[in-house]
Amino acid sequence: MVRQFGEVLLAIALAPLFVGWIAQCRAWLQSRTAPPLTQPYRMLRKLFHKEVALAADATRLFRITPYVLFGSMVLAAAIIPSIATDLPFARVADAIALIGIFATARVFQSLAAMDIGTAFGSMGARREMMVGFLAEPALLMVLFNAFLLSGSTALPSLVEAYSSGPLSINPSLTFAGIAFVMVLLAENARIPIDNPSTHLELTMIHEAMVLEYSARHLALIEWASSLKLFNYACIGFALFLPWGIATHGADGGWALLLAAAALVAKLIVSGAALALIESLSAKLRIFRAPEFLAIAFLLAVLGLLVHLLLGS
Amino acid sequence: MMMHQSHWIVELLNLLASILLLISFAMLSRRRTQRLITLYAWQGLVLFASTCLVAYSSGQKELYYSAALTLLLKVIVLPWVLYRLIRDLGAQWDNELLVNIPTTMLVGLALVIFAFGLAQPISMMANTITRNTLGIALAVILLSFLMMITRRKAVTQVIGFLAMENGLFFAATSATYGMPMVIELGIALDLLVAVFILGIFFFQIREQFDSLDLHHLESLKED
Amino acid sequence: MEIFLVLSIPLAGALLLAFFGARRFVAQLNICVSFATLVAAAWLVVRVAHHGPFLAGHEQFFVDSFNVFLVALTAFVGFTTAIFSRSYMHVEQLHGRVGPRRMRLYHSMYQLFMAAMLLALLTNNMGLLWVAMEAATLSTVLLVSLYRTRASLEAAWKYFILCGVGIAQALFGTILLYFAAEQTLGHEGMSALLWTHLNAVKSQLEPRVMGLAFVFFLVGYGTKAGLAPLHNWLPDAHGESPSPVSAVLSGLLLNVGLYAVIRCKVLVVGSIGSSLPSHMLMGFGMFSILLAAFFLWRQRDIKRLFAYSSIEHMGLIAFAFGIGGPIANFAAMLHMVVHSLTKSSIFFSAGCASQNAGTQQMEEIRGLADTSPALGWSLMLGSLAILGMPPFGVFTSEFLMITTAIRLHPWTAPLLLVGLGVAFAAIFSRVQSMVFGESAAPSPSNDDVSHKPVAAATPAMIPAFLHLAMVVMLGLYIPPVLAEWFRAAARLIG
Amino acid sequence: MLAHGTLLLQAHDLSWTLMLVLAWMFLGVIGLLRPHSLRFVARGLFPAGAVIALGVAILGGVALLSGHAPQTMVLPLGLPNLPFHFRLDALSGFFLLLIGVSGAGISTFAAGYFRSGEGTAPGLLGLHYHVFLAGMALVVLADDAYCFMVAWELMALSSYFLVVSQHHRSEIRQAGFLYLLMAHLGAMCLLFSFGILQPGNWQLTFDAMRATPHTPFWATIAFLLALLGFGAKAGLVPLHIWLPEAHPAAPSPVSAMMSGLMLKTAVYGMLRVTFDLLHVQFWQWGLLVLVLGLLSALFGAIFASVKTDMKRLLAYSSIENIGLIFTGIGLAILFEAAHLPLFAALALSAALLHALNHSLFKSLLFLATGNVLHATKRRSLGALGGLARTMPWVAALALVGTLAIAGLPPLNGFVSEWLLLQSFLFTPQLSQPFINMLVPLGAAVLALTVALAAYVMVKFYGVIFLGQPREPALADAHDANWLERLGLAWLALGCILIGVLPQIALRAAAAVTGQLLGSTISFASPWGWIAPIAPKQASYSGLLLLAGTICVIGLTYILVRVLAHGRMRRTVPWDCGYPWQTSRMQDTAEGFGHPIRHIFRPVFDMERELPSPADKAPRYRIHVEDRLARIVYQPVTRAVQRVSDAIGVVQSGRLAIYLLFSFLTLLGLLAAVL
Repeated sequence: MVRQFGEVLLAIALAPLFVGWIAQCRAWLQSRTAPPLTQPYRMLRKLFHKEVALAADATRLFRITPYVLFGSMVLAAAIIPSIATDLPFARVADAIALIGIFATARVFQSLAAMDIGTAFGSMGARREMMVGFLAEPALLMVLFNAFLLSGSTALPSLVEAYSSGPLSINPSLTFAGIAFVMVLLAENARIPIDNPSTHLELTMIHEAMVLEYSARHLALIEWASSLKLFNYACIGFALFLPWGIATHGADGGWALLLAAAALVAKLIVSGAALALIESLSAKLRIFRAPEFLAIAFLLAVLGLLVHLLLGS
Repeated sequence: MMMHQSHWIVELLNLLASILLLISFAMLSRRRTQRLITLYAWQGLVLFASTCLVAYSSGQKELYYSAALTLLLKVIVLPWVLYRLIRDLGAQWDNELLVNIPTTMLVGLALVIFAFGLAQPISMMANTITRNTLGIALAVILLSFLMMITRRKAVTQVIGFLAMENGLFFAATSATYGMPMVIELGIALDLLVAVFILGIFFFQIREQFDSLDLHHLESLKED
Repeated sequence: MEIFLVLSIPLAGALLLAFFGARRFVAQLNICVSFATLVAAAWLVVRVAHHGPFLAGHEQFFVDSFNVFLVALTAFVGFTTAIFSRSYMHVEQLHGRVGPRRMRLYHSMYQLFMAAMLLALLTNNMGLLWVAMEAATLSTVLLVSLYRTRASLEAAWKYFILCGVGIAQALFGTILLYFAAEQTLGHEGMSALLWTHLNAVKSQLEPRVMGLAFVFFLVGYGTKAGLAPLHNWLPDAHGESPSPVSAVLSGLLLNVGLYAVIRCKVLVVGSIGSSLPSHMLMGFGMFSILLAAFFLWRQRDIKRLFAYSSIEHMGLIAFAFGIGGPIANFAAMLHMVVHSLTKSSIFFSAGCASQNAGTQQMEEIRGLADTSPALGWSLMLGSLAILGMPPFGVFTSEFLMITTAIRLHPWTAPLLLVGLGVAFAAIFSRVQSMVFGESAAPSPSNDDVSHKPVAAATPAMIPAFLHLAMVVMLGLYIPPVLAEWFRAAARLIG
Repeated sequence: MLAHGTLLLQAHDLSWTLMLVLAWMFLGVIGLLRPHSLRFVARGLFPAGAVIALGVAILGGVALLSGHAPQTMVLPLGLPNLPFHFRLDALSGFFLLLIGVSGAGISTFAAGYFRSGEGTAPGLLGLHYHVFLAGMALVVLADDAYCFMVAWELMALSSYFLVVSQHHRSEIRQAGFLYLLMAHLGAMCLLFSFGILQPGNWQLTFDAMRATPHTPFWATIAFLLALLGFGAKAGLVPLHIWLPEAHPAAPSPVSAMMSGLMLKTAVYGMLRVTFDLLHVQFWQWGLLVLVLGLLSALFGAIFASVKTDMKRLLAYSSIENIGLIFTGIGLAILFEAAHLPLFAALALSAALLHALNHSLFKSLLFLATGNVLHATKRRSLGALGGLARTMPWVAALALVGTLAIAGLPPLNGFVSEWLLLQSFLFTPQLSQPFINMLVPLGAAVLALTVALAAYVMVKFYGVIFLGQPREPALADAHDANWLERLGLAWLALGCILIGVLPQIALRAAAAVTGQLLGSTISFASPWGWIAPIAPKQASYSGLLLLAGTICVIGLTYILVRVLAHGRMRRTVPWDCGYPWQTSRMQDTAEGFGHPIRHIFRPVFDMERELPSPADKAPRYRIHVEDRLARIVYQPVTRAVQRVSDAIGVVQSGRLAIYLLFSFLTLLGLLAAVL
């Protein structure tokens, strides 16, 4: 239980920091003066103190959505074994169910975006759903790879299977890893699919959806999206770099500290890597997105076939 | 038991049969309706003769009755009725055929061969003295069928129909010394009624279409 | 005794109606005669049900499980059709399409036709069978041409010539049969043509002759039964004759023709032993089904439509008889019954519909469900029944036929599927657009009718619904005695 | 036979069920007493029908969970040698449950739904409606081919009359005709199939078929024919052509019954023939069914996402869901053929559960569209919008259905799709290597379909209920009346209940898999875990998920309110600096279709007219048809037309020709016997 709550709180706390770190790396890479690491926290604080300006005919759905988003992301964080595998809540949903939770969040966000009935809200919702239904199969294929290797879709068992086994670079996993990164970029509204820092209406997806939100609602949504990124990162760690996560049995206090340290290290590295990718690639036209995700899907399937052929 | 004395009878019967066949071919080739009726009457006469011959040779008494019936109906009554009809309807002429005469003849020839081939094995097992004529009877039937197909006027089709009936009658006498009397009577009655109805028909058709040409009777079709 | 009643009542009725044909009560008289026939037939049925098959009149007549239900059916449909024709022909008279003298002809010929069919069914003598069939033809020729219009005359003429020629072939078949019989039964007068005697010795009959005879029988009586390609008279005759006549033609006459064919088939199969006759029947049946199906697709005239459907169903029955065996024969006989009930009821409603609309063109018949619901629903239900929809009895027989066919002759399955499917599409699309949809605006062709009196649909439809009710009954429950007859007949036919 | 003896001893459940079915028919018939009185029929008979439906559901449930031996019964009806056989076993019990549960909701709704002056008289409508219900129940109960076919066609016929209840519109007549035609052709295929399965000589009971062994060839033929027949009823691609026409044409409760219940009878028949009547399964069958199912699923999803008529959209989504169910069946056959009964049970339970779920949420959504239709008289999504404000009840209940059909946890749609994916994961256990290669792709297609379904449903719900009303007339739309609300709420409750406590439904499914495959998945655990194979491999608990979500959300809400504040003011939405926005500038259904049309272009036949820039009142119209129907069906009709044109010459009207026919026939036959 303690482990469980610790992990959740850690996730909630670290998520904005992770985003901030990525922003900082990007700034460095683009040789700008970086905002301080704590910038996201300040923004959240500011938003929480503002007064909500709610569109005249917003329905309940519109007001519930931020909480649903935040809640589902926290739940996901509770399920993903980021520092320890022996989580009581992790059994509630395996990786596939995790995708379901993300999908719920997406659907709610899109519905809320359509609620007010502005031109951009509904456009953003449509684009978000499109990216979603293209990204999901690819993600599932990635999970298939993992399943073939470990014989389980429950993330803790996955992690244990890997970390117990001998350290080996598996060809299928490399394919799957690249595919996963592409999906991650698409799902979290990063370049090349979407640009989190733009407000140019014709290109934006995520921003178009949250256009009507303000103050605490917006804060929750922002926090939720950073949590989403964090969660994806943790899924990636669990699938591809599970080392350091305190496995069942071997999870005393030291092991947890070690795991936390490992997590932070991984986050730092992966954040830098993400920033690198983002600054090296350019934003795609919205109708290039399908091709981008199709490539991700193909890579995952290739990994699958490689595994079945090599019969590793 | 009658073989020793029936030799010439068989000769004669075969002769009559071949005359019958000849008449059918003649009918097939004739154009004028009046001629057709005359030929039909002749056919009836030949039929009467052959029936009497069979009756005499086989000693079947009731065959005489059916012979008399034949004489009455097919030689006297029907031809007379038909004459009257075509005279009243002014339909003596029938100079259009669907198929030209030589072809018809050739087809007829083929039919005759077919009929003989068909009847050959059967007539072998017959125990009548007239068995060889079964093939001819069949040929007569098929020929009159052919005639019905190739003619365009209602009257000629009817004559073909009657000729076919002659063929049937001949078959009956030649194969089996004639059907039982009741059946004969029934057949004759039906024939009479048929011709009666035909008469009614002709007049109705005439008053509707003021012609007996069959191409008026081609409006009920699919297209 | 009963047999003579069954035969003599309609005959006497024919004479009676021929004399008093012009009176006012003539239609009622017609109904009474038909009813008396029905009663006599019922008596006959009861006796057979109790004492089993029997011969009568110096063995000239006989009743067995194969013809008894057809006799009952013929008498029944004759009776209901008489009821229907009362109101229908009444309206025709009011429309001035037929005068009293024609009505006299109509009624006496109607009874004569009944007598002829009953004789054909009941006689034991193949020669008399032929005579009766010919008589049935002659009597119906005048019924078909009752309206004396060009079309009806043409139809009657074609009917007369085609069936006359066909029947002539049947006569030759009879002669050959007699010829073959003489070889075994000897020349003692009539008995050589008695079906029962022939059936007793059929195995000794000369196969070659019997084979030939069957061909002539098939062509001859098959023409009456409307098997393609001998069917060409049928749509014209059904289309142009008064609706009651169409009803009895396709409901009864076709059955009788097929009955004759099957009687001969029994003898021939027994004699030659080969399955050639069965295959001929199957071939004719399948060909009729397919041809009729594709003809149905192109129909515009309501009565011709259902005439072709009759061809299709005769094909089905012939096909089933061809398959043979206890189940298929059972199915075929059941189909004879349900088809004649359903089809006659359809012709009742179709007749009323075209009478009210003043035309037989289906485009001009619209929205019957709104204008006269009884008519519309009887037409709709009748069509669904004839298309083989449960719970109507037609489905029952088709169910047995199809399940048996694919077991014994799988290659027929696709053909059946095509035939029945196309027929369904063709008939149902037409019927649906006639029954449902907006009711037609009075078009120039039928506004002159609109002020003319039309039959009050409901009383005229009572026979139709009666038939449909019986068909539903047969679909859900077959009375044991009927089933027993079917089984016995199936054994007889083999 | 045996059934006679046991009739009184153990068959009381079955006889009760049959009595309830009879009561349905009786209700329909007494509706004819006062055919034009809406109050009598709607307020009187339909609620009674709902109660009967509940009874049927209960009896079905009893038959499922009281796992004693199948009950059989024989009624002295039907054919002399083949009386009506009935049988109530786990399989039929499951589908009785399905019919009963959804039927109860639909009947309750229908009691409030029907208005007078809509097409057929209420009494007649009630007759067809209840005969339809009874027919479906009888299909499930029938135990011999004849009884089955009678019930099957009764079902088709009554539903046809319901479809054409507004028969004055010609397109509805067209739809009805197409529907009945396809139903009839399918039924004939079934007849052929039964004809093959029977041992012959009146032995047409299912028992006899079970007892008969078949050669692989004939077994395959029978299976394919059954697949054709049931596929035509279920709307499997490419036999789906009638479905998107017929379902929208019917009144909404009827659409709900057809989509929610009738399609499931096809699933039932498929299972009955494949797993009960046929002994052997071949993996090729499984592959075929799997491929067809995936095709239908993807096809339905794609078309649902481009359709702009709300009922048509739902009809296509029915094709999609049927595709999912058949996918499950296909997997089950594959596993069964490979002798992996446990995995087969998993796939089959997924299929069964999805059948149940679909019957719930699809009925719910169709009924909701009925409300929208009555309230606005509009069916095109382009004319709707913002109804959540005027019809809060319908909007709230429809949201449940929307989330459920989109396959989102913790609702029921997710559970079955999750199970389906799980069963896909085990295909590597199969022996055929190339299936191992193929099936993951199938899983991907499945995932794509599910995601597309979410897309479709966001479009459906968002365009109808959210945003601004696209037409001023929508402002005075009225909400559902209490009966309608009750019906909707009942179905929504079902969606939630199965989603949160799936093991209830899974226990029912387990009884079926136990009967058909002799093996069941493990699901029993107090906290509502489902771990079909082993907890270490995969597990899911809707209950805990819901609890967790509620806790977290509640906690967050409280914290936000405590730490921050609740201040809020209402303003006009931000217009992006463009003050002239109208409600017509919202994204439309066509707009939602656009990316799909862009991605899946080859599937469609599109014609669109783009407005000219100078146009004062520009209108953008696009018409999308499925290419498949054209490719498959047009040649057939054209061929029939051509043949029937060609054979006209046979009836040339010339007597000579006719005589020639009979002459040639005569000669031909003579030559044959010569």
